[in-house]
Amino acid sequence: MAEIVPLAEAIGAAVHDGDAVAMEGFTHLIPFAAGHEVIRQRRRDLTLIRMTPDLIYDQLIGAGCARKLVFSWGGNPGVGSLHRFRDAVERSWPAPLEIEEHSHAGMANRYVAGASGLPFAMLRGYRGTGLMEAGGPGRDGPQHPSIRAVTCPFTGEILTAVSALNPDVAIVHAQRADTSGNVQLWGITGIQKEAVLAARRSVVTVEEIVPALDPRPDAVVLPAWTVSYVAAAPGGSRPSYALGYYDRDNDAYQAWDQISRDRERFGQWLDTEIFGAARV
Amino acid sequence: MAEIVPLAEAIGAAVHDGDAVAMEGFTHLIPFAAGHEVIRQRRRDLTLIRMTPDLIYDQLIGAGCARKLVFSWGGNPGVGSLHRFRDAVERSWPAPLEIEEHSHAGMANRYVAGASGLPFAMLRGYRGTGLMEAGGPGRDGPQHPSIRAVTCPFTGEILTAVSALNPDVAIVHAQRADTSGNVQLWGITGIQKEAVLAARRSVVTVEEIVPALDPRPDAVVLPAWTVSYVAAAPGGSRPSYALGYYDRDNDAYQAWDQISRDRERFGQWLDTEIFGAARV
Amino acid sequence: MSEHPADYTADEIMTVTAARALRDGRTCFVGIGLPSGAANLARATHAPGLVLIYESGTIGTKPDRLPLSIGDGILAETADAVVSVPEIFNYWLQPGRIDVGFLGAAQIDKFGNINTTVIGDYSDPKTRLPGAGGAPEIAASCREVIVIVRQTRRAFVEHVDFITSVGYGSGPGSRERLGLTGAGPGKIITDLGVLEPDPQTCEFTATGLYPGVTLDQARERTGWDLAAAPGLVTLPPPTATELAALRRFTTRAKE
Amino acid sequence: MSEHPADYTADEIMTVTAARALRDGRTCFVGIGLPSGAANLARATHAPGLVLIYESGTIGTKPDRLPLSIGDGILAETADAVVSVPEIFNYWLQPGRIDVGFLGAAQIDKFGNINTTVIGDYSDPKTRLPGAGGAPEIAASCREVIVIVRQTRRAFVEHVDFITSVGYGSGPGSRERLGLTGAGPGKIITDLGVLEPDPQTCEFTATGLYPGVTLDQARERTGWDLAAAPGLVTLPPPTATELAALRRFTTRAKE
Repeated sequence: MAEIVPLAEAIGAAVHDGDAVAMEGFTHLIPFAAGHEVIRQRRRDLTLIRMTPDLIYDQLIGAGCARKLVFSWGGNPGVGSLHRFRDAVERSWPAPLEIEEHSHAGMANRYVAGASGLPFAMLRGYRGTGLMEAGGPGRDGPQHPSIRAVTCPFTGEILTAVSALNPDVAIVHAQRADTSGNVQLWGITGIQKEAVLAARRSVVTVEEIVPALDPRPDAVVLPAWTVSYVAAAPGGSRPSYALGYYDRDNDAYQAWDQISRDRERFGQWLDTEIFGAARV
Repeated sequence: MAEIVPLAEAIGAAVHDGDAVAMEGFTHLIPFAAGHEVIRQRRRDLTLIRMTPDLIYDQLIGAGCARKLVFSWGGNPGVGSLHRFRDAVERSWPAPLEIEEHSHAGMANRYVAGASGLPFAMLRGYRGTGLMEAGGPGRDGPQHPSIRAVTCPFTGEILTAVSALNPDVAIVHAQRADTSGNVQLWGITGIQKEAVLAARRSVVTVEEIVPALDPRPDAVVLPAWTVSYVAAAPGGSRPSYALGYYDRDNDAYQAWDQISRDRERFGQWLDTEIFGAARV
Repeated sequence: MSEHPADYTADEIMTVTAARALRDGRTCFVGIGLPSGAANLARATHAPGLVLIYESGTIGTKPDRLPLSIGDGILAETADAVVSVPEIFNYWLQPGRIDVGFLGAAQIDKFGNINTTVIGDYSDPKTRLPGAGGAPEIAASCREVIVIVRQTRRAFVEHVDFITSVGYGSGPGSRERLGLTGAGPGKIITDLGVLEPDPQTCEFTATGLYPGVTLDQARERTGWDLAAAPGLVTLPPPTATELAALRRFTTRAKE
Repeated sequence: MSEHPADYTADEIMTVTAARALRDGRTCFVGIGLPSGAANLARATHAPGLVLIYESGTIGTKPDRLPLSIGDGILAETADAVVSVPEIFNYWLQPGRIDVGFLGAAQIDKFGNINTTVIGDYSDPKTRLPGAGGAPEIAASCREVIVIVRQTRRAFVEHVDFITSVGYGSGPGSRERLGLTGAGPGKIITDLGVLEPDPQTCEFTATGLYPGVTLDQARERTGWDLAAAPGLVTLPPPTATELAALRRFTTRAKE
């Protein structure tokens, strides 16, 4: 049953060193405030799971929180590269970053399997791609840890199996919760429901806590008994957006390209914006 | 792209003798008007697919339209037996009825596989039950045609596979369509989206055709390009219900118990209510 | 203490006894009929935070009258969330999120295996019953299962004609071998009392009888050699409060 | 006839050429950047009934300005339907419902195989690119694929460093052997013209060049031995109407 607590307390209770953490939100409702709190609490050795790492994981990787990244598209949408992610993969800075790489369809289905209590999901995907092997073409790498073939017992067709994702903790941002801890999000709802249902624990930050949730079109509701912690964090997905509350700050996405290109400049950003900022 | 046509024309074009037909609607929005039109057009040798056969398939079976029934729960909800269904299974009247039987979870996943372009779906289900074999316990029947075991390629766990359902035609009832043929239904939306997306052709009857669809909570929208025919059929799900339009006619469900018990009385009902009624 | 009115029906004492088995704050997968009555009664009395889930996809529903089908409009209109039928089975039931599942039965055996499919031979049945519905996966995946069924020799049989929903299979270890994640049936609630599985043998034994019911009567109406559990108790009859709440629901359902 | 203004950018003629490849009433799975510009331009000009689908789950979306990400609010607010990310891939893309998929590329080979993962060795990359996203399944399952990419020797290579999305694999028969249901890439649209696969060999050949572009220039910027298709044509430049419509979109996007 959801406990409504301050963000720092929620992160402190839910996220431990070494955890597998999924912060989701597909372009919309990215849980930046929660991610920053994880950096602020100096969590280490995390396995970071996310379809689109985006700026939020660029920041966590650059801050040295991550040991491993599980993902399907690691760019700055509409801008270009994630420089901290590239620096980690290409030059092991600030630490080597293990990667486990999928397509969107594969990652989405891994969460579906996790939410469904199944050990794997099945899809038409990956066949003929370098993703089938961990090491890419021309290299005798080990088999990809989470992709296998599976044969249809009716038709004999060969399909692709991906193993379930069951993170230790899922962190998402939503527009609202009610005072009982029932959570409501709407607009592009992405993979958040599956991430929360697949995870052992969950933290949901919200724009506001309201007495009661009114039904809305295209809304996903997570009942309070499926959520561990709810924390109010108004503006908590900036520079991403919260439909009905504020728009995406495209300038901030552009500006990140410069901030993140340079290790020193990134360090200053960390000091000022994360460690210098008051705790929520 | 959806054509908006009269119901008789939609059924005439979409439903042929020998077709596999799925009429869905989980308690809510059962497409009775369309089912009655299928009886009126005297379709034969249909494979009727439906999670909960309900009165609608009791009527089609009694009228001699069906060769086979694929289902998961064949009762009159809250009342008792489906007598025409029982008469067909127990006494082959008006004709023998082949049955292929599942659980709800299995049927739902068979539609999901069909809608997803996969040959099968996988679930934790059926294990230890008589449903695993076609013929039940203590009988050397053939293997169930649409249930198999599948092994997880990651954990070695044995799970249950069910084959995909891809009906020739799906028939559902919805609250509204717009003049372009986009369909909107809300409330308990059951398995209708999956049935339509899994089928080769589809007929959607609606309470009304409106100039534009306004977004609504808990709504499912089927874009016009996923539907073959849309037909206006106000009251088309009576004695089931259409949320926002009319309530379930529980008395009619009770009354059906008496009408359907007796072959002759059922025949009178057919003559009066179906063949005697004006074509829509 | 409330007084215990003498005139209550068998349905009423079964429903009240089932309601008492539901603890507040639990999640409960509800079928129609007596289970729905019991779950709604519990929510109206001692368990206001009980979360009711119906296989029609309605989660956390709070009807003020008893629905007549599992898909009545009132269930959608008062729900915390309404989801599709595949989602209710795949995301909500299958992973073992639901504490208690309620089932009925046409036949039940001493290991709590349930038949709702056929009486007689499957391919040439004496009586064709409705079939499985959501029951097999409720029986497999809910953390605990409660069965509500009237106790008769026809229903309480040595061997069911067809296993629609697995209880303890052929005894200890069966559920584990089959990979069923829930604990299995914890109680059979009948019009005579309550049966619970023996912790060693998984055989259902009488653990409670309603006032005025004897063990011999219960044995008479059971197709296996029914044992009395150590500490067999007389179960308390419905209180006036419980009966009033239950009757408010049933009256409203008929309006 | 509209006049053909001489001053248009490479992006503009690529976008216009791509838009012209989209027929009215088709369904189109759109990525961000040039594909999104082309699809929206087509809808604003000759194909008002084009159905735009983005991997964020927005189906039949009708933005009046170009979105900057595939998940902008405008896409949800103007959509016929918004669905979850698993649903968009499983129910909509995978079964082959979508007519046209648009992809970009960092590298592409003569069989239309695409790399957006790494330059250099996978485990010790020279340049780490964003990765797969939705591309592998778009390439596998859309009825047809259109690739938009600037033509350079660095991008148009004999062998890609990593196959992120399969075109024709190692040539005729590869897609069938892999069980890929869509027909594969039908066009590569570049800043020099259009390449299409030879029906026999599946190798991409030049089928059209923009005004003023020569086959030698195209060969110069291609890492394989680029053949001219029989009937190689000069492609018409953008019309004033097309440019005006496109510029209206791009201006609004910056507001």
